[in-house]
Amino acid sequence: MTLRIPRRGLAQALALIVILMVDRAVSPQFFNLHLQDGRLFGSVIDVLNRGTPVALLSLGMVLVIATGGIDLSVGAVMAIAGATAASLADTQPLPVVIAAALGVGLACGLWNGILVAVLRIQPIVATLILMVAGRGIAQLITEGRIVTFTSPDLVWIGNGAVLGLPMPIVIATGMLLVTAAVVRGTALGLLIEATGGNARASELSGVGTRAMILSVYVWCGLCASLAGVIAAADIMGADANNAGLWLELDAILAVVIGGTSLFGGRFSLVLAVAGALIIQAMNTGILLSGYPPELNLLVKAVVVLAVLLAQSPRLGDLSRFTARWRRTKP
Amino acid sequence: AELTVGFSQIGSESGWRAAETSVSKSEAAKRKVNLKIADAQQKQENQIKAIRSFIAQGVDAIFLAPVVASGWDAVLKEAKEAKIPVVLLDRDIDPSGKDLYLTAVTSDSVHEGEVAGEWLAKTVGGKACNVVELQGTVGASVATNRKKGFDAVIAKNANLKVVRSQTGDFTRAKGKEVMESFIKAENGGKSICAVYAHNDDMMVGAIQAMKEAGLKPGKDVLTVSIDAVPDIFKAIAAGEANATVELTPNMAGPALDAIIAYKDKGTTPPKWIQTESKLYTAADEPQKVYDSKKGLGY
Amino acid sequence: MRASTSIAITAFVLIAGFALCALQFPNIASTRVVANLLTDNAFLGIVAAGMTFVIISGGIDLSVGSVIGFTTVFVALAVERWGIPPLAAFALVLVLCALFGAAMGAVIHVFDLPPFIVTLAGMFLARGVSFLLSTESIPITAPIYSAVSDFAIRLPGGGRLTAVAIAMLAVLVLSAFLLHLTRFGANVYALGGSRAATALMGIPVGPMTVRIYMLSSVLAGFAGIVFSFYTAAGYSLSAVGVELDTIAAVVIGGTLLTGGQGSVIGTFLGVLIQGMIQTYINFDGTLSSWWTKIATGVLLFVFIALQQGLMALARRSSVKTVGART
Amino acid sequence: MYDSSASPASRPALLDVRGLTKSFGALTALQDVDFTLGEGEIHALLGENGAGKSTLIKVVTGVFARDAGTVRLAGQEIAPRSAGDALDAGIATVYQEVNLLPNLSVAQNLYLGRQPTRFGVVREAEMRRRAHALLLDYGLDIDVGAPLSSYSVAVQHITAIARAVDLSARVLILDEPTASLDRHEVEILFKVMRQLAARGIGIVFVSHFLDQVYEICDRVTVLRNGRQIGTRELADLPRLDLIRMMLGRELAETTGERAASQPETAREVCVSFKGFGKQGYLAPFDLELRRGEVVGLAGLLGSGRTETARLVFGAERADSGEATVGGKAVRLNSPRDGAGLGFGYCPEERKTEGIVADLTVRENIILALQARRGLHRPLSRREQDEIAMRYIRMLDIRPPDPERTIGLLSGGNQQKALLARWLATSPKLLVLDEPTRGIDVGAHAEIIRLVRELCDQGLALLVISSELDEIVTYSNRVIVLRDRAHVEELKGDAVEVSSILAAIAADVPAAQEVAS
Ligand SMILES: Nc1ncnc2c1ncn2[C@@H]1O[C@H](COP(=O)(O)OP(=O)(O)OP(=O)(O)O)[C@@H](O)[C@H]1O
Ligand SMILES: Nc1ncnc2c1ncn2[C@@H]1O[C@H](COP(=O)(O)OP(=O)(O)OP(=O)(O)O)[C@@H](O)[C@H]1O
Ligand SMILES: [Mg+2]
Ligand SMILES: [Mg+2]
Repeated sequence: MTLRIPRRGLAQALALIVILMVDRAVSPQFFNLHLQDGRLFGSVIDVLNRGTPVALLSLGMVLVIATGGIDLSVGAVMAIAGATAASLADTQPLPVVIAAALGVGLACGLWNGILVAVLRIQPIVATLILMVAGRGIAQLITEGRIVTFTSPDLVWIGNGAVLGLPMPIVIATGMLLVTAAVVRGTALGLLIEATGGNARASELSGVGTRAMILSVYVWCGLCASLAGVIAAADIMGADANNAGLWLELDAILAVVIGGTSLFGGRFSLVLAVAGALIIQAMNTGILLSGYPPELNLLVKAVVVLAVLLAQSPRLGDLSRFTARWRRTKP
Repeated sequence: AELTVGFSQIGSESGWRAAETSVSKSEAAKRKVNLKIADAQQKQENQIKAIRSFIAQGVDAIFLAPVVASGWDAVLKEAKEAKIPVVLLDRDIDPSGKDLYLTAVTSDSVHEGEVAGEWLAKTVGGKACNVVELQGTVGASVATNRKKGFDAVIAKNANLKVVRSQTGDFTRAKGKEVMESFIKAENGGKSICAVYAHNDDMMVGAIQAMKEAGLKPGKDVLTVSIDAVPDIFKAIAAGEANATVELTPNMAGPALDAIIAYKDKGTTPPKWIQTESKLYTAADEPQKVYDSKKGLGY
Repeated sequence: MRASTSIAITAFVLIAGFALCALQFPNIASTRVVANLLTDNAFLGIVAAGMTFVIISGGIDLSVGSVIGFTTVFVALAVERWGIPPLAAFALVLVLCALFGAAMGAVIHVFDLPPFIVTLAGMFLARGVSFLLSTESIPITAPIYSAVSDFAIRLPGGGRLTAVAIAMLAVLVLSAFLLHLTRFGANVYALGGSRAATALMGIPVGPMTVRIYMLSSVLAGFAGIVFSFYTAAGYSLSAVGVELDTIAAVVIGGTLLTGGQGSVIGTFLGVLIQGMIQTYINFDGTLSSWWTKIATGVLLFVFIALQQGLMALARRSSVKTVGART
Repeated sequence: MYDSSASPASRPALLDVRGLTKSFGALTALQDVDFTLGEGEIHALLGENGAGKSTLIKVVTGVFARDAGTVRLAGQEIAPRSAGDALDAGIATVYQEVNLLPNLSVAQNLYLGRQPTRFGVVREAEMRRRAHALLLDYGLDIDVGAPLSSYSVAVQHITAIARAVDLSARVLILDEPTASLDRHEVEILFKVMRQLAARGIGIVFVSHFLDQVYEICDRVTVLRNGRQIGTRELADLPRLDLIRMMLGRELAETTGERAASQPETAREVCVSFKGFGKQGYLAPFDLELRRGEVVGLAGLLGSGRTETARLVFGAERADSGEATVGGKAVRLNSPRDGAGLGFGYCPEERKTEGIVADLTVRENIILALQARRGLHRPLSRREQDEIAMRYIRMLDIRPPDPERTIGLLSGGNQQKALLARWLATSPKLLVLDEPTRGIDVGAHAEIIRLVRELCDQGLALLVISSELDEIVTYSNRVIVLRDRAHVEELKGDAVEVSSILAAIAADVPAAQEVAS
C-alpha cells in the first residue's frame, strides 16, 4: 500500500535544484553574491532578473491556459507596451507612462478576449492575429527604430533596486502576489478551473464562462504589457523588432513545466513561475558554460524533455510495471 | 518615362535595416523613381514570392537584399527570362548566380570583421588580450562572415585570444544578458580586455551590462562593433565605446544610378559596387556623426 | 453542420477575396499569378497536409518548420559534400524524418505528455541538429535540381505549373484519399473525438499516434526536399516560423484544433487564402514592414470573421432543418 | 446441483476470474474477487454505487492493469493489455459511460476498425447500408450518416450496444446498458440478449433495475466494497435477500403511498410559462410550476423532455412566449439567468454536461452555489468543507472524501454529487433529467425520499424519468410529450402508469409497434 504524498510541485522543485546544481558545476562562482552599487550581483540574481519577463508572461498565460485557451500574442503585446512606454518616457511623468503602457496591454487583452469569448474564434488563430499585427503596431510606433529614452524614473524600473533586489524581481514578485490575491482570494480561480475543466458543465451550473474567458485574456494582456515595460526599461529603449520575440513559446513552456494541462483545468501560479525560472536557469547555464552557441537549442531540447519526463505520471507506472515484471519473473 | 523598381527587402529586424529602407525611399524619391518595397519578414520564401509578383507586375528593375546567399537561381532566371534587370543590395549571392544579376551593391562582411580585428590588434599592441565575442544570430550569413573576418586577424596575432563567444541574436536585450554572464564567468569581468560585437545594438546592451557591473567600458574594456548606428556614436562620444565599422545604409543610391544609366544609355555597370567599410573612433567627431545620422531612420 | 458546408464557405471566402484583389490589381487574375500561388506555397501545402492529420487527431506538431530546415541542410550536405546521389539522399532523409516523427509520437503516447511540448522540444532538436551540421547556406548544384526547377507545364497566359506545384497537388490528393477514404483516416478522426473512447473501442491508440506523427514528419521532410528544389540550397535557418503559418492554414481551412473535425481540401483552401494575402500585399508594394504585418493581421481577421459569420448563418438555418427531421 | 440441462452453473465455464485484486493508491477497489460466467448464461453483476462493478469489468478487459489474480477464457489464461486485446480474444464490452465518438457518423461508430473495404478503400455506402440494417433490429430507423452527437443519449447507447453485440464472439459485457433506455428499447435489447445466449455467448449484465435483473438473468454475483459477497441462482433468491446482499442491511422501505394530491390551486405558483417554445426544437407550451409540487415529464425517446427541461432552465433560449415569476416577466436567456432566478438543472449527460472531471468532489458540489454568490464573495474553505461533507453524508457519496477527484468516482456517486451541487444552492425550482440514472437501490430510495422532503419544504420540481413507476411515485402532475410537443397533462388520480402509457401510445410510430 502506498501513502499519498503531496506530489504537486515536487517534480518542479527537483528539476530546478538539479539545473541549479548543473549550473554550479559548469560555473563554480554561480552562487557567489556581492553588493554592487546597492544592488545584489551574481548569477543567481541574473536568473531571477532575466527570468522576470517570462515569469510575468506565464502568470497571465497560466490563467489563459487554465481556461483551455492559449495566447500567442504576448510577445507582440510586450513590444507594443514597451514602444508606448519608451515613446512617452521623456515627456510624461512615470505614472502616465506606466498607465499608458498597461492600458495598451489591457486593450490588447480585451481584443483577444472578445475574439475568443464573443466571436468564438479558436484561441490559437484568434491570438495569432494580434501576434502578427501587434508587432507591426509596435514597429509603427517606433517606426522600426530602437526608441531610446533617458528618463531616470523609467530606467529605475529596469535597473533600480529595492533592498538590494533588482526592481524587475520586486515587480514580478509583487505581480505574483497580486495575481494570487485576485485569483485565489476570490472565487475567480475556482471558476476559471471549472470553465477550463468543462465549459459546458460550468455554464450549466451558472458560471459566466464568457466573462471568465474574457477576464483571463485581459489579465494576460496586462501581465504582458508589464513585462514589456520592464524589458524596455532594462535596455533603456524599445526594440519593437525584437522585444518579446518568441517569448510566447517560452511562456507556454513555463506553464506546462509548471504542471498545468494545455487542455485546461487545474492551474498553479507559483509552479508556472517556477517553470519560468527553470527555463531561465537553463539559459543562464548555457551562457555560462562557454559551449558554442550552435549547441544552445540541443541543450534546451534535452533539458525540456528531461524535465517533462520526470513529471510524467507514466514514469511512476513504468517503474512499478518493471518492478512487478521482475517480481513475477521466475 | 518614370521607372518602377521593385525592392525585395529582408524585413525590419534592426534599426540599421529600417534606416536602409528609409534611405532607399528617399534616394528613389530624389531620382523620381517609383519604388515598390515588399517586406519579407526575414523569410527567403517570401522574398522569392515577392520577386515573382514583381515579375508578374512587369516592373522595370528588381532590387534584392538577399536574406541568404543560396537559392536564388530559379527565380532570378525567371526575372532574366522576363528581361528584368536585378540588382543585389547589401549582400551578395553564391557565384552560381553571377550572370543572373546586373550588379551587386554590397559591403564585404568578412572585410568588416577584419577591419574590426585589425583595429583591435593595433590598439592592443603586443599585450596579451582576452576578447569576448557577441555573435549575431546563429546561421545568419552576416554573423558567420563577421566572425570569419575577425577570427582571421586573431589567428595572426598570438596575443589576442577569443575566450568566450555566444550569440546575442543581434539584439540589445540579448547582448546585455550574454554580457552579464560573460562578466560572471570571467572573474567579474576583470580578465576581459576587449569586447567584439557583430553589431552595435548588442554592444549598446553589453555596455550597459558592464556599467552595471562596475566596469568602465571604453577604458577598462575595449569595445569594437560593426554597423555605425547613431547610438554607438553617442557611446563613443561619452567614452564608453571605442570603435565601430560602418555599414552604410545607402545601398540604393548607387544601385539606382546604375539602373538609370543602364536603362537610359545602356551602360553596363561593374559586377560589384563595393561600399566602404569605414572605421570610426573617438577621433572622428562622434557627436557630429551622431547628429548627421540621427534623422536617417535608424 | 456538415463538413461540406464549412468547405463551401471557405471556398467562397477565397474566391470572393480573389475577386476583390483582382478588381484592384487586374494583373492578379492571370494564370501566372495563380500558378505562382501554387508554386510558392507548395512546401506549405505539403506540410499542412501532414499537419491536418495531426490536428484532426487532437495533437499538434510544432517541429515541422525545423524539420524542413534540417532536411534542406541534410540534403545539401549529402549531395554536395558526401557525394550521395540525390535520390538516395532523399530516401535517407525521409527515413530519418520518419524515425524522428515516430520517436515524438512514441514519447507522446508512452509518457502521456502534451504534443505541444514534445514537438516543441522536437523543434529545438531538429533546428539544433541543423546548426551542428552547418550554419552556412550550401548551394546545391546537382543536375537533377536544375532539371526539376526548369520543368514546368506552360499554361496559357504565361503561367507555369511547376514540378513542385504538381508535387503538392499530388500529396494533397493522396492525403485526402488516406484521410477520407481509409480505415486509417477514420481512426485519425476517432482519436480526435476522444482518445479514451477510441482505446475502449479497440483501436490501437499507441501505434496510431506513432504513425500520425511519423506521417507529419515525413511530409515535413518531403516539404523540405521541395523547399530545397525551390531554393536550390540547404540552409539551417530556412522555414523558421513555418509551423505557425501551417497551423493557421489548417485552422482557417476549418479544422478544429480540439480535433475530430477537418479536411484536406479545407487545408488546401486555407493555404491558398494565406498565399492570397501575401500576394495582395506584394502587389500593393507600398507597405512598410510594419504595415505589412498589420495588413496581414487585419486580412487574417477579415477572412476568419467572414468565415465565422457565414458559419453562424449556416448553423442557424441548419437548426431548422434538424427540426424538420423528427 | 440443479437440473443439468437448465442449470447455468453446470455449463462449461466460459469466463473464469480468480482472486482478482485491484487498488487505486490507497483505495482497494477489488479484493480477491472470483467470478464465473457459463456458456450461454446471462449473469448479473450487482452492487451498490462504488462497489467495484465497473472496475471489475475494466480489469477483466485490460483497461486497468490488475494487481493480482487470473482470468481464463474457455480454459485459456488471458492477460489483455487493452480493450483491443480483449476484443481480439472475443470479449466485447459496453462500458458504463457511453464510449463512442460523437464526431463520427453513427455508421463509422458501429464499424470503426472493421469497416468493409475494397482495395483499402472504405466502402461507405455498404457500411451505411449494414449500419442501417443493424440498427433497425433495435427499432431505430435513423440517418446513420449523421454524426452521433446529433442524437440523444439513448440512441448513442443503443449504438454502443449494437456495436458490442455485433462484435461479441464469446462474451458480451454490458455495464448499465439500460440506464437511459425506455421500456420499449429495453425489451428489444432483452430479445437480442436472449438470442445471443441461445447461441452460447455468455453475457454479463450490470443494472440497478432489479426487475430487469429478475427478468433476464440466470445467476447473480454481488459485490460490496470491492469484495465478492456471493453468487446465486436468481430463480430461488428472494428479492429482499438480494437487496440485503447488496446493501449489507435492510432497505428502509419508502415506496408505497403516493404523493399527497392536495388541490393544486392551494399552492403558490413558482414560475409559469406561456407559449414558451423554440422553433425547430420544441413546440410552444404552457406550464405552471408550483411550490411543493412535483411535475413529471413522460414520453418516448426524442419526444422533447430534455428540450423542455433545457428551455425551462434557460440552457436553451426560447424564441417565443414568456416566463413569469411572481407575475413579472423574467429574462431566461442563459443558464446564468436560470440560476439567478433560483432554478437548478441536473442534465442527463453526466460526463459532458455535468461533472467537471478534474476538480474535486468538494469543488463540484459548491460550484453552482459559488457561481450564484459571485466572484467577490468566495466561500471560505471551512464553509466549503462543511457544505461538501453535509451532502456527502446526506447522499452517502462514497468514498466519503471531499478531496477526491470526481472523475475517479463511480458513475452513481458522480450523479449524487451533481444532485448535491444544486441542493446546495437551496433552489426554488429544480429540474432533474433522469436523476436516478445509474443509482443503486439503496440510494434510489433515499433520493426519492429526499425529493419528497424538498417538496414539503416548498421546492418546485420538474422531473424527467424513463421509469414510469418512479414518476408515478412522486409526481403530482405528469406532462406527456410526443413529437416535441406537450400533448397531455395528467393530474390527481389520473397519474398512473397505465394512463401515462395510454397517452404516450396514442400515436406510436409504426416501426416501434412492429418491434414490440
Ligand atoms: N481510475 C480510478 N482511479 C481511482 N479510483 C477509481 C478509479 N476508478 C474507480 N475508482 C474507485 O473504485 C471504486 C469502484 O468504482 P466502480 O466504478 O467500479 O463502481 P461501480 O460498482 O461501477 O459503481 P456504479 O454503480 O456507481 O457505477 C470507487 O470507489 C471509485 O471511486
Ligand atoms: N427513436 C429515435 N429515432 C430517431 N431519432 C431519435 C430517436 N430518439 C431520439 N432521437 C433524436 O435524438 C435527439 C435528441 O433526443 P431528446 O434528447 O430530445 O430525447 P428526450 O425526449 O430528451 O428523451 P430522453 O431524455 O429519453 O433522451 C433528437 O434530435 C431526436 O431526433
Ligand atoms: Mg459503474
Ligand atoms: Mg433526454
